[in-house]
Formats: sequence, structure tokens, C-alpha cells
Amino acid sequence: MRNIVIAPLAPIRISVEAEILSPDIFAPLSLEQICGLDVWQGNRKRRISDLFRVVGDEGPVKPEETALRLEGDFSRVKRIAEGMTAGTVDVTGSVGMHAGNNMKGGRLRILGNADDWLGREMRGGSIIVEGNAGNYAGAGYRGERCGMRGGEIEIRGNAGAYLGEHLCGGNIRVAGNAGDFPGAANQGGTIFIGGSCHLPGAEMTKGAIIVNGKAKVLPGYQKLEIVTIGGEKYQKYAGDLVENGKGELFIQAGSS
Amino acid sequence: MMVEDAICSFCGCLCDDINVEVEENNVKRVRHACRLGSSKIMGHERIRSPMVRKDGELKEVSYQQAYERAAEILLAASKPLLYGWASTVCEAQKKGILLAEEVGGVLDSTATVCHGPSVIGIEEKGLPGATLGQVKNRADTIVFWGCNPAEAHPRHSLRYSSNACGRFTPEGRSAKRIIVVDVRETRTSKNADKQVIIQPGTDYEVISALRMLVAGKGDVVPDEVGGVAKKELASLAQMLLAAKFGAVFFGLGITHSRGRYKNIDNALSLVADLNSHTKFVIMPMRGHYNVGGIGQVLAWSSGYPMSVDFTRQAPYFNPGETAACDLLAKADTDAALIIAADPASNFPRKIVEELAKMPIIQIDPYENPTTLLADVVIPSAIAGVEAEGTAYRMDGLALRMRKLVNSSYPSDEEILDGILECVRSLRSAMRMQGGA
Amino acid sequence: MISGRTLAQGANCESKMSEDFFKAASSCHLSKEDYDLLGLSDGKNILLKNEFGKTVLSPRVDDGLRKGIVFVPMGPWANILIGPDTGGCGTPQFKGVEIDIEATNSPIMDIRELFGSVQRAEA
Amino acid sequence: MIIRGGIVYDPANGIFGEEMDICIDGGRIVEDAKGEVIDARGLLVMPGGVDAHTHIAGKKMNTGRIMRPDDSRLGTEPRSGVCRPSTGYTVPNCYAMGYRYARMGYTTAFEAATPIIEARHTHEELEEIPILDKGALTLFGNNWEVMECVHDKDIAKLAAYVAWGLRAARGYGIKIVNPGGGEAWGFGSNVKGLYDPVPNFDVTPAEIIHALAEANEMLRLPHSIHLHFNNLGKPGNYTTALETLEALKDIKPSRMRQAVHVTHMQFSAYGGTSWRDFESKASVIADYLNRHDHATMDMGQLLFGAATTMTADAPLEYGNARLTHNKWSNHDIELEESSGVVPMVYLRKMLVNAVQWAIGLELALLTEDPWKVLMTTDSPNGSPFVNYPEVIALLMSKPKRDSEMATLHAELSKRTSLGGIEREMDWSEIAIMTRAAPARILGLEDKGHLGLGADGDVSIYNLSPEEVDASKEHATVKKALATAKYTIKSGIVVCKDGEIIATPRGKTYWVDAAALQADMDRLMVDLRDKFERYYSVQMSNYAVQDVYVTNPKVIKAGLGAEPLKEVA
Repeated sequence: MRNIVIAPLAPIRISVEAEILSPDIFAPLSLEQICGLDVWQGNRKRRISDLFRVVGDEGPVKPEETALRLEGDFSRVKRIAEGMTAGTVDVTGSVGMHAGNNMKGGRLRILGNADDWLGREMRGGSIIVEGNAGNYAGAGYRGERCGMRGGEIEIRGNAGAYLGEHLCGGNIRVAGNAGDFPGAANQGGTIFIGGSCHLPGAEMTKGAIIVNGKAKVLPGYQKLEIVTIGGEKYQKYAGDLVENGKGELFIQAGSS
Repeated sequence: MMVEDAICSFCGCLCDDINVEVEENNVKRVRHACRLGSSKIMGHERIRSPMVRKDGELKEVSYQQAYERAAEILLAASKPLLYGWASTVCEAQKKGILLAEEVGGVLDSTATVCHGPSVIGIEEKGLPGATLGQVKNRADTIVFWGCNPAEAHPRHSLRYSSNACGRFTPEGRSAKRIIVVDVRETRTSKNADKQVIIQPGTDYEVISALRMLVAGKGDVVPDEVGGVAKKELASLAQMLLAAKFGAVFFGLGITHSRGRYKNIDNALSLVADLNSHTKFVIMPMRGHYNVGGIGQVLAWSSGYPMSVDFTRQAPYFNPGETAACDLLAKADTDAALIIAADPASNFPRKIVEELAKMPIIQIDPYENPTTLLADVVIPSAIAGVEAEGTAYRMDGLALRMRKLVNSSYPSDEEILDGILECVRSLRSAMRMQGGA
Repeated sequence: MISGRTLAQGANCESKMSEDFFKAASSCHLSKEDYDLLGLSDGKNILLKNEFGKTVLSPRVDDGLRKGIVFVPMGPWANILIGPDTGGCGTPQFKGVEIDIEATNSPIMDIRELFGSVQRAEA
Repeated sequence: MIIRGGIVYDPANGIFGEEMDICIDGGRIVEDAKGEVIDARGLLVMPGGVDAHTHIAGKKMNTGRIMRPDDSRLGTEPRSGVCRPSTGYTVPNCYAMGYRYARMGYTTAFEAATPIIEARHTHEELEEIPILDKGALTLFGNNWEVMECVHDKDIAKLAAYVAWGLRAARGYGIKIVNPGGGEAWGFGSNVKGLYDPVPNFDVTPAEIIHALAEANEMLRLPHSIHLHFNNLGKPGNYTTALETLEALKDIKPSRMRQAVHVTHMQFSAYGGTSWRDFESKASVIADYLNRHDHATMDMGQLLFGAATTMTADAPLEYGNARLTHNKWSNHDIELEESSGVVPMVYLRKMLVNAVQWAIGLELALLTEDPWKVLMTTDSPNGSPFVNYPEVIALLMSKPKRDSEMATLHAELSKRTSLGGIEREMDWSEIAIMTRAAPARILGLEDKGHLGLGADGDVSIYNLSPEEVDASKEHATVKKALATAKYTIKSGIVVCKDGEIIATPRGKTYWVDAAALQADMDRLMVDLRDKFERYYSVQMSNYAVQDVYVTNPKVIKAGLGAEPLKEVA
């Protein structure tokens, strides 16, 4: 593997849009070329080397042979690993919005927290967040009919609102709580929520949502039988019937 | 002199039947307007002169000096916010968009603290609407959901909705059924045929229940939703289905509550569903008289109706990321131009505290709390009273605002032009310096 | 707490530095039940507070409100209690905000006092 | 300016691929000129393109933008050079409208549908569209005053209303959409056909159409009525199309042009009884047009991929939304119209979409006279206008059509006759369908040709018509048409090799028609009453003010007006 380490030179105030922080972009370039890539900070075009220290192995290699390590606080850096197809990105701190946006393959791992729109419209690969994720993880852009279509998102902390909105495929797993409206308009993906959430599966037409904690269930859900999944008992619901939905909602029995 | 059929520049009703008596260039009397409109047209104490803050004090300067200082602030910023725009005319809004492009800023309107969630809802579902005259002529059933027009849009009922008479509604109020859904009793609900009081933050669930009942799937609906008995909701659903022409008007009661845009999204679906059975339309009750206008102008200029980020020279839109409150809450902006708005009063306090940390340019006819924080204050003519121009009514209808009196103040459009010119000359001076 | 437009607040929203606006926007409407419960009849003001701040307002009985719900006209007094979070969609939650209320003898701050404490950075 | 040595196609002047120089001075075509010389040796030269039916401005376009940020993000191009930023694919922003048309060599585009009361908004957007000359047709087919005049059989008063309405809207001509259906939609219903009475008004769609055609000719308007049929978009609707055309046979045009222009015929040439047995009836329609001279049409070609449907046919849009389970905007317009907007994706694998795709091409290829068929996609209903080069390539190349059909549903060949059509259009026919005919059909004397005095609008393509075999080299054709080598607008090079280099302001055509004062007086009694009782705006605030049309080109028409010069 070719290892490349990037770290901010100083704390970042105005957020940086850095869609080029991806194995696909870096793999064929030398370190010097990488340093010369542009990122945007507000209306200013900056070089990577103006804002970050870049060290590591020389290339070129293939994307799948590239391991990118982001050290420090990237919470004000947006669009990390956008569209990546292969390789790995490891972030020791937190990341800004749209990390793993439109990701197609490879692995993005975030030790801190992720901001809103993590894995937006993701198609493949995997994202692991050790901390919390913001709103709209695995969702689609404004007005779009399809959010995440494939791949895996694992959030070991809590997730914000609109988790997996317009989900069309793939799996999302949240160890903690999710906010309002997880799995809204789900059309075929699967969401597991270890904790509680509010109004899951609004307008869900296909797919499944499993909630281990408490959840307020919408009036468009028909209560069905108690089922056992992985040794746990769940109350099964079908819906959302406002959309003639055939989605499945499971809430741990006795919790809601 | 009497100016007839003047257009009121207070709320989104844009009443265009106002008669204004003008004597010696002063408004003497306003006829037909409501209390809100009269107060606006009669006018208040004005800012007298442009001012620039020096050593903590606002000092009077010339317009040109104010424009130059404003241009310096905007060009020094890497992410300036250009905010407001709802209480000025489209001609000024167009200039504002050009300025935002020139300085690479983010342009946002007061919609983001009003009906911004409605816009996001519309992006999910579309807007089955109508002009207000259609409602006046046809509606026999009117729902006010989370809005209180008796206080916020006082002439709405007479001109367009509850009390209006039209071709198929000759009996006016007596033949209409008025329904109010809210978390409290209001002046509007007290005059309704049916009021439904729901628990705060349960709009989404209540709408879902109504969609189920309208579709004949009431058997699945629990006995109580949002604090309202199923029987009560069923009778509401029956009233909706019995309409020959129904209209839903909604306000900030639904956009500002838990669920935000999802509430609107679901209400839009309810109306779409109802159209399988009868005729229904829905419309947001817009507050500022031309908040509709900035949405329209911005949409045809940039493709998006609010919260447009021009920092990378190409429009990018994402409320939640690019709206004024988002940027301020995350300290992700470094200068602000505020026009025809008062964020110091209308934003959450914590966000105002962030705003105060940045250089602020204010363009407004009146002193307000934002003035207390501003570094450059530029007084303007009152659009719709002292300056003419275009405004869009809450139903999207464009009207031309009349000029009622002359003013020595420059219009918003002229001020923005002045700033734009200074931005251009300052930038070319900077380029020449950089090149030398 | 919910905040929103009133006629009086709206009529004075372009003269925000005026006494009329102060009167219109620095009040808190509540049910008779809550009013009596807090013992506000002897001319006391009402203190509203939550994690974001606290504000003193003059209480007004409003028959339209249920117990447990108070209404404050939109404006700088109400906004002290509104959180900065935009919930991912650009708009703070101005309605349905959880607060604690109690009677107080403290005075209501006028508009200049209200903003006097805001830290400004010189451009 | 001299355009040197191009291979010129100017069908209106009988020029079909001749090598010649074109001179422009003062924004117009002249005999001789000095100045800039543009080397066009061997290259395809045509008049600037004219789009006679497109949706580029107004409430429904903006509604499309507002409800589709997913579309707006697709066409994003940053501000650069003389250009402001572009966004959108099916619903571009105003700037992109101008740049993209100009990039394809188009210099004129007519917005197809504006209600009078919302014309101010339409002009606000038209003003923001750079480069293009433009105009807007005005909707009359569901208007209360119209239906009342029709009911009273008072054609003179109707003509007065049309004249008044065009003036109030700064409009160019009479647009009729699903006549009577828009009014019926006011209470959620529709009209079923030509002779189904409009609820509450006791008139039929047939009567509305015929009366408006009579009024149109009474006023000697430059354009004929511009008609969107009833029952549009429904299987089996070709009978409505034929019935309507028959019902207009007796209209005597007041000028050398058609009596009716039927728009986006593709959506009205449907056979079958449902979407299951849906089939093309294009050949029947084309056959009718081949035998009759009172009607012209535009294709309304559908292409696979994203579209946004937007039309004053509101009930159709509700049907679309329910069928596709997509977002739905509706907009009813008091006393005048209704309308809707629904996003759409046309899929290759859907047989219905494949048949629709074939119908548009069949219509164009089976109609013998290219002067009767305009190339359009009813942008953005059938496809956004940027895909015109694809349509042209399909018309010019049988191999391209065959290779497309090979990717489509096997059943397609049973539902259409497209596979058996050998015709391949040549550059003369393309120049007619995209330049000469739209200008003539609209009645634009200075457009669509390169005769002396015509507007100096010229497009030059990086393609040699003598060397390129359009049938085989359709990819080359498509590429060349997508990016003009030069687009010249009023003598100014606005686009060079696909790059926009100048953005002059275009003009806006509108028709000022005179009616008899006595009729106007009678009309005013009606209108005052309507404003008093029904409209939500005052009469004095209704009409579009001059300030909204800053560069007008006013065409005089009407009773007592000078007879119009006929188009060549």
C-alpha cells in the first residue's frame, strides 16, 4: 500500500471544500503534484499545501493500493472521499459535511464524528464512524428520488435526523439513537437502529427498519405479529400505508 | 392627491386596492389597508444619513464613502453572506444576485427563517396550488393549518378566502366551511366552523392519519393521534372529502415545529391524495410582501429559490449547509450584508452573537437592532412606497409596486449599484497592484 | 413555548426601537391556569428560561392557550430561548420549545439593554 | 461583416446548398459589407435557428426549477468570461437558456404558453435570457371572457378581447390548450372531447377553437391559432386530432399561412384503447396533413432520459403524477387557465416510451412537405432543447434509427411503421424544419431566411455538407450541430467554437392588434364587471407595463391596420 498522511497546518475556520481528498485522485500523482491540487476555502482557491501538510510514499499506484490517512481535525473540511471507488481513507478526528458523498467502493473510516450528509447517494463501499453522524446520513440530495443505493454505513454512536432518507438500497447500522424520520421514503434499503428514534419509515414503500429501542410509530403502520430476529422479539409493522407501502418495521417488543 | 389602487408592501397578500392620500409629498391617509399595511405606508422614524463605525461609534459619512467601505468589507471576506431581500423589490434582488456572484458570497433570504421548510417540502412533492382569485371564486372549504391570518394577514379572509365572494361562491362566508388546525385557539380559529387543537410537534402524524382516513384505511389508524380522537379526525376527513373546492393555507405553525419540512411534504401529499376524490389546492401564507419575489428571481437566475452559495462561481444550494443560520451557527462566514431584514431581532440569540463578531453592512430605511451591530449603515428609500418595482404575491402573481411619494434617499437598487461599482473598481485596483 | 406574529408586533416591526414595539413584543401569553399557578396577579413579571438563555417578560392571560403552552410574540425577547441548531434544513425551531417559567420581580430589559451585552468585534 | 464561402441553405429564398458570401451590416443582411471576414469555406451555413414552440420562461418554468434542485444541479457551469453561471438540464436558469440555444446556432425562441395575468412574470424571465430574440404566446382557451363571447357567438367582441389580451400580456399570438378542460379542472374534472360541454359555460371545445380561429383571422394576426388538442397524451386520441382538424377546414386564413398550427403532435397521434394496446397512428395524421393545407404541426419529439413535463393541460399533469408516482405541481389561474408540472424519465425499456419516441419521427418522415412540420421536442416536455441535434441526426439517418430501434422493445415494430421508413432528410429539409418554416408559421418576416433585409442571424457549423454523408456519419452531424462554429446574432458573433463570447440583449416580439372601438367599448363593460367581482387584482394593476419589455419589436395587426407584408 502507498500511505499518504495529510494533516491541517492550522485550525480551519471558513470551511474547506476538498472533494479531491480521495484515493482515486491521489493514486496516480506524486506528492508534489498532490500538494499542488486546488481546494476551495470560501471564494478563495487554495493549494492543498497552503492548508495541509502532506507526507507519505511516492506514487503512482492504483487507487486500491492507496491508503489515505487524515490526521487531526477535519470537521471543517467537506466532501472528503467524494466518489471514491477503491482504497482506504482513515480519519483520526472528525469530518465535515458530505464525507463519502457518492462513494462507490473502498473503505472510509472516521474515528471522530461525521457531519451531515455522510455517504450521500453512496453506491458501494463501506463507511464506519466511531463517533456520531449528523443529519441525512445515506440520504439523497434535495429533491432527488434516490439516496444511498448500495454499500454499508456503520455508525457506532448516534445518528441525526433523516437517516437514510429516500434509501434505495444498501445497509445502514446505527449503534445508538437516530433522530426524527429515519428511513423516510425508504424504497428498498435496510436500517438497523440500536437505540431509539422518532417516526421511522415515513412513506416507506419497500425495505426494512429495525429499532432496538423506543420509537413512535406512524398512523399509517399496520400492527402485525411478534417476530424473533437474532434471538430478540420484535413487534412487526407493515407500511407506510399512506403510500400503499410494503415496507417492514420492527420495534423491539415491549419497548414502544 | 389620491393614489388609487396602490399596492401594499407589508405582507404576502399584496393587496392592490389601497388608496393613499398624498399631500406635499407626505402620506396623509391610507384607505382600505389593514393596521399592518397602514402602519407601513404611513411610515416611521428614519435613519438620517449613511454611517460608518469608527472607534465603536457610528459616524455620519457620504453615500460614496459608505459604498467604498462596504466594498472593502465584501472583498476582504472569503465567504460573505448577503442576507435579507424579502422586503424589497425584484429589481434590487436582481442587483443583489449579481453582487453575490461578483464577490463570491452566499445569498440567502428571510424565507430560511419562515417558509424555507416549505420550499424543501415542495422539492420533495411539488406544489398543487392556484392563484388567490381561484380560491375566492371557487373554494367552499378552507383549512388554515398553523397560521393565524386574523393577525398576520388581516385582509386575506375578505379579499381571497373565508369571507370573499366570487362566481361560484356568491354567498361568501355563510356557504363556506372554515377549518383551523393549530396548537392553540387564535383569532382565526374563533371564527372557524371547526377547530382542531393538536399537540405541538405532531402535525406530521395528524396529517398521516388524515391521509389514511381519506384513503378509506381508517381501520389502521390508532384511536388518538396528536392528542386528537380518531372520531374527530374522521369527521375532519369527511369535511375535506365533502368539499367541491378546498384550499389549505399553512403558516409557520407547521414549518417552525418539529418535523419542519416533512410536515409540509406530508401536507402536500394529503392535498395530492384529496385530488383523487375532489378538488384541492394548497398554499403557504407568505409573510414579507416580496419574499415570494426573491424566491422567483433567485430561481430563474441561479436555479434555486434561496440559500445559494456562489463562492465557487457556480450556484450551490443546500439549506442546512448554505442557509444564513447554518453559516452563522457554524461560524462559517466572515462578513454580512443585510438588506431589508433585521436578523438581530429575528435570529436565535446564539446566532446573533456569532453575527456580531463579523463586519456587517446594513441597508434599511429604519434603525433596528441590526443597526446596533452594524459597521456600515446605508439608509434607503422604502421600496413600494418611495420606489417602484416588482413584487410577487404569496400565490406567485407578479405585480408592479407604485411609487407613492418622492424620496431623497436612494433606492435599494441604486445603493447596490453603487456598492457593485466600488467592488469592481476596487478589485481592478487590487489586480493592478498585484500585477505591478 | 411557541413564538409568532401578532397584529401589534407586526404593526411595529419597522419601528423596533420604539416603546410600541417594546410593549408589543416583550409579553408572554399563557393560560389562566398557568397564570394563577405562578401567582402572577400581583404585577409580577414572568421569567422564561432554558439551556439557551433566559428572558423576563410581562405576562398576559390568553384564553386560547392550553395549560403548559405559552406564546411569545416573535422578536428578540423570544429568540433568546431559541436554539441555534437548524436541524439540517436551515431553519431554527421557533415553535414547540421546552422552557421553564417562574414569577419574578426582575424588570424587563428594553431593546438597547437587550443588545448591549452582545459582544461586537470591530471590523 | 462578410461570411465568406459557406455552403448556404436558405430555403425561403430558394437556396439549397450553394457556395456564397453573406454580408451583414447594421444587424441585417445586405448586398455588400465591409469589416470582419468570417471564413466559412466549405462549411454548412444556415439562418439562425428559430424555435416556434418551447418553454423557456414564466411561472411554470420557475416552478420546475423550484421543485427540481435535483435537476438544477445537473447543468452547473461556473460564471466565466462574459457568462453568468448556468444551472439545470431540463429546467435551466435564464442564462443557460440563452447560451445553450446560441451554442446550437439558434437565435430565436418563442415561449409557448402564458396566461395574461402572469405575463409580467414571463417577461421578467424573457428579459433575463441573453442573446435570443423571443416572444410569448398567450393562453386564451379556458378564459371566462372568451367562453362567454363564444357562448354569445359574438366573434367581434371576442376579437376585441384577444386584441386587448395580447396588449395586456405583451403577447404574440393565440395559444389554446385543452380548451374547456382547464376550466373544468377548476372543480377537478376535464372535458372528454371536442363536443363535451364545458361545465357552467355551456360551450364546447369545438366552439371555443373555431371562434378563436375566426377571431384570429378577423384580427389578421401574423400567427394562426396555436393549438394543443383536447385528450392530449391519451391512447386513442388521434380521432380527436382528426376531428379537430376537420372542424377547422372552413377557416379562411387572412394571410399566406396555415389556419391552425397544431403543437407537439406526437402527444396526439396515439392509437389503442389503453396503454396496453397503445400504438402509433402517426401515419393517419401524416396522411391527413399530406391531403390538406390548412394545418401545420411541430413534432414534440420524445427522447429517452430526463424531462420535465409542464403544460397548461392541468388534468393531464395530475394523471402523469399519479401514473409515475412523481412530484406534482399544479397551478390554477383565476378566470383564465390551469396548469401543471411533473418531472419525467422516459425509459428505453418501456414499450410505451419507445412507441412515443417512434411517433414523433414517423410524423416528420411521413409528412411529405417539410414546411408543414417543425422540429421540436416541446422542450422540456419531450426532452430538453439541447437534444435537438439528436433529433436531427435521427431524421437524417436511417442507420441511426435502425441501430436505436435495435436497442428497444421487440414489440415496437408491431406498434409503429418507423422501421419501414426509408426517408432520410437532407440539409434543405432540416433548414426548413428548424429555420424557414418556423419563421413563416409564426409570421416572422425577418427571421428564418438570409434574404436582403432579414435579421443578421446566421449559424455556421463545423461540417461540410458536401463531404459528410449524414446517413452514415450521423455522429459527426450530431456533434457539429451541438456546437456551432459560429453563431451570429444581429451581426454580432455571440458564439465561437461553442464558447459564448458576447451576450447582446435580444428583442421581444409582441402583436399590437386593433379592434373596432365599438367592440372594445362593449368588451370594457364585461371586463370592468369581471375585475369588480371575480379577479383578485385591480384592472389598473393587471396589464404588463412597458418597463417589462425593454427592447420590444411590435407587430401591428388588426382591423384597419396596414396589410402585413407577406413572408417570402
